[in-house]
Amino acid sequence: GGGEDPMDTGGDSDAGASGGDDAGSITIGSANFPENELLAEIYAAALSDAGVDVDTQLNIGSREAYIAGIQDGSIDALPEYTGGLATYLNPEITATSSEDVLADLQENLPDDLEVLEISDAEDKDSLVVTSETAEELDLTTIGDLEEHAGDLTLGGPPEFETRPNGVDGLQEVYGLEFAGFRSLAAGANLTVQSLANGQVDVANIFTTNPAIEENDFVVLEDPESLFAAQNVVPLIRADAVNPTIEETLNEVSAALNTENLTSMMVQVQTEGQDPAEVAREFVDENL
Amino acid sequence: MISLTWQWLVDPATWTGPGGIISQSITHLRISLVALLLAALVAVPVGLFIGHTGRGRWLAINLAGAFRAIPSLGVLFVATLLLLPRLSGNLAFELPVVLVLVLLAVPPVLSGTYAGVEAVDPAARDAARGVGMTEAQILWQVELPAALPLLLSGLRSAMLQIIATATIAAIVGIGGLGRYLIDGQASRQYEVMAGGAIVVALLALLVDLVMAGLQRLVVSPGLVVAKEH
Amino acid sequence: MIGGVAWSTVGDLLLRHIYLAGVPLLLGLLISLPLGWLATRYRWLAPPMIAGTGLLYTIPSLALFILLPLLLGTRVLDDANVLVAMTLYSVALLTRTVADGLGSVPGATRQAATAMGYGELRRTFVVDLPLAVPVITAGLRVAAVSNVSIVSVAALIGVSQLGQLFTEGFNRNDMGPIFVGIGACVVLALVLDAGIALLSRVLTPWLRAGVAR
Amino acid sequence: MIRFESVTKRYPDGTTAVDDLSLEVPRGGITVFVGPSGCGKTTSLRMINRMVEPTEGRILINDEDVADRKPARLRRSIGYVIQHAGLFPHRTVLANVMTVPTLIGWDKGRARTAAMEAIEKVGLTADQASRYPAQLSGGQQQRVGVARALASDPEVVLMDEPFSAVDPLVRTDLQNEVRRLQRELGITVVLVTHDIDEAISLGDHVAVMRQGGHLAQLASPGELLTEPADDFVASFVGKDRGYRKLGFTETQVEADPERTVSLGEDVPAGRGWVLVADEQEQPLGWVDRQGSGGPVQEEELHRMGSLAEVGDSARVFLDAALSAPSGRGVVVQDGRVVGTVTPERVLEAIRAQGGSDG
Amino acid sequence: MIRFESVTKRYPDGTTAVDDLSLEVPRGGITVFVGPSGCGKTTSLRMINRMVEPTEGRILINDEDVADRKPARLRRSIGYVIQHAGLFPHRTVLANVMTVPTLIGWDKGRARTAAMEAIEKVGLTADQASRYPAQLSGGQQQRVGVARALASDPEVVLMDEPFSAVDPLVRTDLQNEVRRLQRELGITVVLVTHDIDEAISLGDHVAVMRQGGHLAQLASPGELLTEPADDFVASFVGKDRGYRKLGFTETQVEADPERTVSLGEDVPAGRGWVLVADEQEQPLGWVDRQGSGGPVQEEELHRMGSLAEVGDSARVFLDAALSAPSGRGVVVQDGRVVGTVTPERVLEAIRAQGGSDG
Ligand SMILES: Nc1ncnc2c1ncn2[C@@H]1O[C@H](COP(=O)(O)OP(=O)(O)OP(=O)(O)O)[C@@H](O)[C@H]1O
Ligand SMILES: Nc1ncnc2c1ncn2[C@@H]1O[C@H](COP(=O)(O)OP(=O)(O)OP(=O)(O)O)[C@@H](O)[C@H]1O
Ligand SMILES: [Mg+2]
Ligand SMILES: [Mg+2]
Repeated sequence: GGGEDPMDTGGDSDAGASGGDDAGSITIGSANFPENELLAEIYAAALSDAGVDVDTQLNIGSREAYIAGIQDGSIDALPEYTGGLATYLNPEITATSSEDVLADLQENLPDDLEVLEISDAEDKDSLVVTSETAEELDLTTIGDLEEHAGDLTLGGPPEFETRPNGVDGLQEVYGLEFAGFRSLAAGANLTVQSLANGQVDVANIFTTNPAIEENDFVVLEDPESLFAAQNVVPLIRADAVNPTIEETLNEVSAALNTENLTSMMVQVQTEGQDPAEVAREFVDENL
Repeated sequence: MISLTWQWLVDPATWTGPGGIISQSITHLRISLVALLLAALVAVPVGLFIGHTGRGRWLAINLAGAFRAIPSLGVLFVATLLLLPRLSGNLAFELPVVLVLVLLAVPPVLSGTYAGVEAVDPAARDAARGVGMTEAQILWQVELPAALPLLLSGLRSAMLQIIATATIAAIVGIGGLGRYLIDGQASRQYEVMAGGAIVVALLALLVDLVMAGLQRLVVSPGLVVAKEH
Repeated sequence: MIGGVAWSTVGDLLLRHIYLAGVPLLLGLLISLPLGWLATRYRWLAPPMIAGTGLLYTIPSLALFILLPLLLGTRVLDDANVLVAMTLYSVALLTRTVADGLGSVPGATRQAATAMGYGELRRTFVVDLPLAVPVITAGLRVAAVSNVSIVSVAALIGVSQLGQLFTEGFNRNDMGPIFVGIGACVVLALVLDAGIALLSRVLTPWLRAGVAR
Repeated sequence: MIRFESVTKRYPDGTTAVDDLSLEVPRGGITVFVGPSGCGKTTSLRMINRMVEPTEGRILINDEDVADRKPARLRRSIGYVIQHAGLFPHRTVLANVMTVPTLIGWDKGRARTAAMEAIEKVGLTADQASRYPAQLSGGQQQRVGVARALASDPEVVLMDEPFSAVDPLVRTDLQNEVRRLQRELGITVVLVTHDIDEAISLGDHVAVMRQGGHLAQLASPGELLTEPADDFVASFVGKDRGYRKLGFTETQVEADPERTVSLGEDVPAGRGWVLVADEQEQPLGWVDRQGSGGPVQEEELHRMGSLAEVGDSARVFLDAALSAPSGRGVVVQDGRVVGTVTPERVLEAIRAQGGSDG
Repeated sequence: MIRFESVTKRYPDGTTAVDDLSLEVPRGGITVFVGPSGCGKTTSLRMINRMVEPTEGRILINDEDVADRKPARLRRSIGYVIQHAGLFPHRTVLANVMTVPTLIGWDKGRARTAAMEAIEKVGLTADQASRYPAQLSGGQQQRVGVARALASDPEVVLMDEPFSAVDPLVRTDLQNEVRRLQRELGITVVLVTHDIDEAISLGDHVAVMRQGGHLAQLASPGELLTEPADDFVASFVGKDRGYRKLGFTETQVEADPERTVSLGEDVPAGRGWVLVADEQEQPLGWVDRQGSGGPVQEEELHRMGSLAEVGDSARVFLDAALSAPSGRGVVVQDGRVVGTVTPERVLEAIRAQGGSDG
């Protein structure tokens, strides 16, 4: 593979145990949206402070892509979300609370993968509309969309269309059938922009996305808990774990919560700061 | 995986319906043709001018090179960021895509055109002037028809690139065969991706065949014979 | 910092970009040379070969990047996927170029070489190839420039290089990194282009020797 | 009819291609510009139809300054033929020839008729008219070039090395064709060549030019051979000029009667060379009856030398005499033997004509 | 020395380019294959060095079948020159000429020396040796082509229309050069041309071929002109053959003494044409003293006809006589006037030599 590549030092499946260096080495990956990237940077900064040899491979893509990546050894760890991962592993899942979700997740996790401790920070899938739409159609919960869905276009990442708790789930749980789904592959920002500009009427956006506040979007409540709990949790390949890594990542999880995550996201997305720097600042202050 | 891909391809449901291959191909072709047309509108006159006057050849070569160097993905993102808030509806997505494709198509069309005009036998050009044709008549009656083979092969190679690249339209949420690549990737349905890639390649070949046929129709047989000799 | 991106980041990504675009270019050339030679040597081989390699070019890059691991058994994020895909594109462009280049050698020169007593292989190396340099390097320039552009698509599958600045910038709603990425790509492409042009000049002193007095 | 008045052409790069050239191309006939490569022939020719604009001086056609006419219109009124013909590869032969008639606004039917006429004039068939140039041989293409120049009945036709790219045999054909057409149509042909033989055999007037577009001599071919104006012309017209000028010397050579014998006839030894002819008195060859006699066998026949036809130039007569194995050139009229001439007899006739001013 | 034995060449497309050709190219001298376009000359030539393989028959060089030798080796032992020289544009002149010496494994020093010698032999300078072909004129390039063929001292050199792409003046130069080199080196040259004049003026032996690679006649040029084997050869050697064959007729023409006058000398009327010479007895021209007398003025001089040098062929003598305004051809030796000849005197001499078998 990339053995001849001077820049590709990580990624080997035995990376975690290599080099005689106690702290070991690790390749941190991330999904292709800014928050996950930020979290990955936080992991990376913390681990590197702990003396681990860290490599990053960010913006990999959707869950489907990076899970394959972690399993084949392209990356060793990345920030995950309990609900999403659990649903991915077990589409039949019914649990929605943080504990139940975690339990289900751990049950279905393949042997070669582990999750470490979960953090309080939560970033759930949600359906949002503009405040104008909410007002006009008198929307507060997802269920309120039922009579209007036929006139509305739903927008979100392509995988939302096929996931069990995506378009299908909306139909099953809330009986919604939208006029169309616009698959917006180029990251969450495109979805936000499309909603703001009216190219879509309802959008699938993560709850921590600062754009929600900025644009005065309305997050529709999810009374039926279609979208499961989504606590941030480090996903790591079993053979990449060592005590230093585990301890450090658990510390990170302890320090994270939804508020500080959201405010960091404001820094990154609204103020345009470099995610790596925001992460560094966070690690310096909290760990 | 090959058999899965095959199954996907032969499943009638894959082809029909609003998200089916047929309707996506039509979208794909529509965007591609618009882009090709716009590129031709820009590049052909410029190419003709350069070929006819011999002026600006250096500029054209380097401009074409610089155009080729512009990464499509970056342009797509910039254009989307710029245009999305300013336009409404589908146009907000389609315009950036078309822009990218036009940029992609300009270099081959431009160089095909001026190379075609430049390759016109100097004796024929001299004779045209010598029998009393005006500059415009030389351009339209001699240089353009004689440049057609190279001009059209420039258009053809531009079209091949456009069709392959138009798949990125799916990234910003419009239809076309790129859907199968993007959605297939997102949902790990690799057979959909592979099938989509095959369909794109086939479409490109089909369009090339059609254009080759067109080329036959519009290029004077005299030039074909001349090339064979 | 430039456009909100650290210089060092740009530097790292640029190096990766050069690696991912450059190595396949060289590999592609190495593969195209014998292919192009075969296409000129055996006339009947030329049409299927040119058409076949041309077909490669119609496969969308994104699809190739993602599907190759399945075909090659490589890891999803392996650079090898991009390297192989880009090599295929380079071969697609260069086979025709090499064939054209070898075909551009004047018949009289080729005949003269044979008549002097050159064997076929030797003639190919000492007469045909040097004379094909201008055409081959012209194709190489196009391939280099396109490679630089196409490689950036690999950002969509998380292989880092300058294209990563596009996705990052886009996600942050920030055109700074995108412009930095485009700028770096264009500069890199033009530098490669100029480099190959220069190489071509160095390799073909006879073309600049001026004409008869 | 076409007059160059102190014409100078300097190209932008400083080359003076033509320097203060004054000459007059007479109306009718073929005027040939000849000279070494780069001497400015093409430049001079192209100034006539304003393909090149003179730096100084002026050119008049029928006393009208060409500079006063619109270039495109001027060119449409002048035929133009170049080396390799410069045909339009995407148009059929007919369409090529119709170019000028169409440009000057003739309706399609008339243009077509004129073009077909021109095509026939240059010896091509209607079948060939519908082909594309690439489907014709080089010589045929050159004919199309000539037809294209003639289609609209121009008074003046310019030709720039029209025959230099074709086979020597085809070239001779084409030269004859052009000469015939010129005579038939009474047009004025200005032709450029660097081949002095072509100039002499084709031109009614030959303008020998030297480097820098200087006119060295403008004269008839005969005059050129007899009285070259200077060393340059003398060396340019080259070797054999004494002999070649005989080509322009008309002679009334009186042929000596010659008794012919027929095949199978018994001819005794001692008669020397005997001319054999058939019943129609058409010459068959010579037979040697010096040492041995007997009936004339076909196998014994020596090939004829070249034949002279009554009315031919002194050159042909002398050659007939020199090439005959008997030393007696055979003179024919309508293919029948009239008699023979010895070289001496030819020389006498030349002298009598004052051909060598002796 | 080179023998074609019933050689036939059919190309894959069915064209029979050469049909049952048997002929022998004698050792030494220049043998010219001449014939109309497409008659199979090039094919015949290229079978000698196996650039083309015969379909039937065999070709022997020094009684050895070329088919028994490895093509590449065979070719290295035979020089080869083609139209446009076919030089390697990417190599300097020196490197071009060093090609064969290097191929046959000579060490660099030796190859270089041999190449420089060959370059000098063809009349190029050391300065030109370091240039690229594109920096030379067409004629110079053709010289390099010849040098390249000669560099390794081959016994046999094949030339395919080597001069047809160059200027007529340069062509004459090159022809002389090749003739000189052949004489000097004693090599066997086989040369292909479609120009019968070139064949006749250059060849020691001329093989006239007709369509389909049939040998029409193989003879010396003089023989060809005197006794063409058939109508085809007769028409191919063309007009003026009586005159041209005089070029192969050596003569001892006795010049009549001629009194020369010098410029300024007073010559009375009635003396007719008077030859004017300078103090070194070098001829200046003719002056007409028929009707009027007086001192000879430079302006009155009529140009000389062509000059004959003692030892020249009858052709030159006759031309001198025919081209002189006086009817008396000037004969010189080392540039000085020896006397003059009348055409009659030349004819007498020819007869005396039996030049026309009369
Ligand atoms: N467009 C031009 N720019 C500069 N110099 C030119 C141009 N055209 C011709 N010349 C030069 O002018 C001189 C005369 O050229 P011209 O073509 O008239 O010669 P020519 O007698 O026709 O020669 P040839 O027999 O080779 O055709 C040459 O020295 C030539 O190099
Ligand atoms: N490679 C080939 N394949 C098929 N036919 C050929 C080939 N080469 C030559 N011929 C044909 O063989 C015949 C003889 O060709 P060749 O080249 O020997 O003629 P040539 O006498 O040299 O003519 P030229 O004077 O035009 O050079 C021609 O009819 C020609 O078309
Ligand atoms: Mg000219
Ligand atoms: Mg030939």
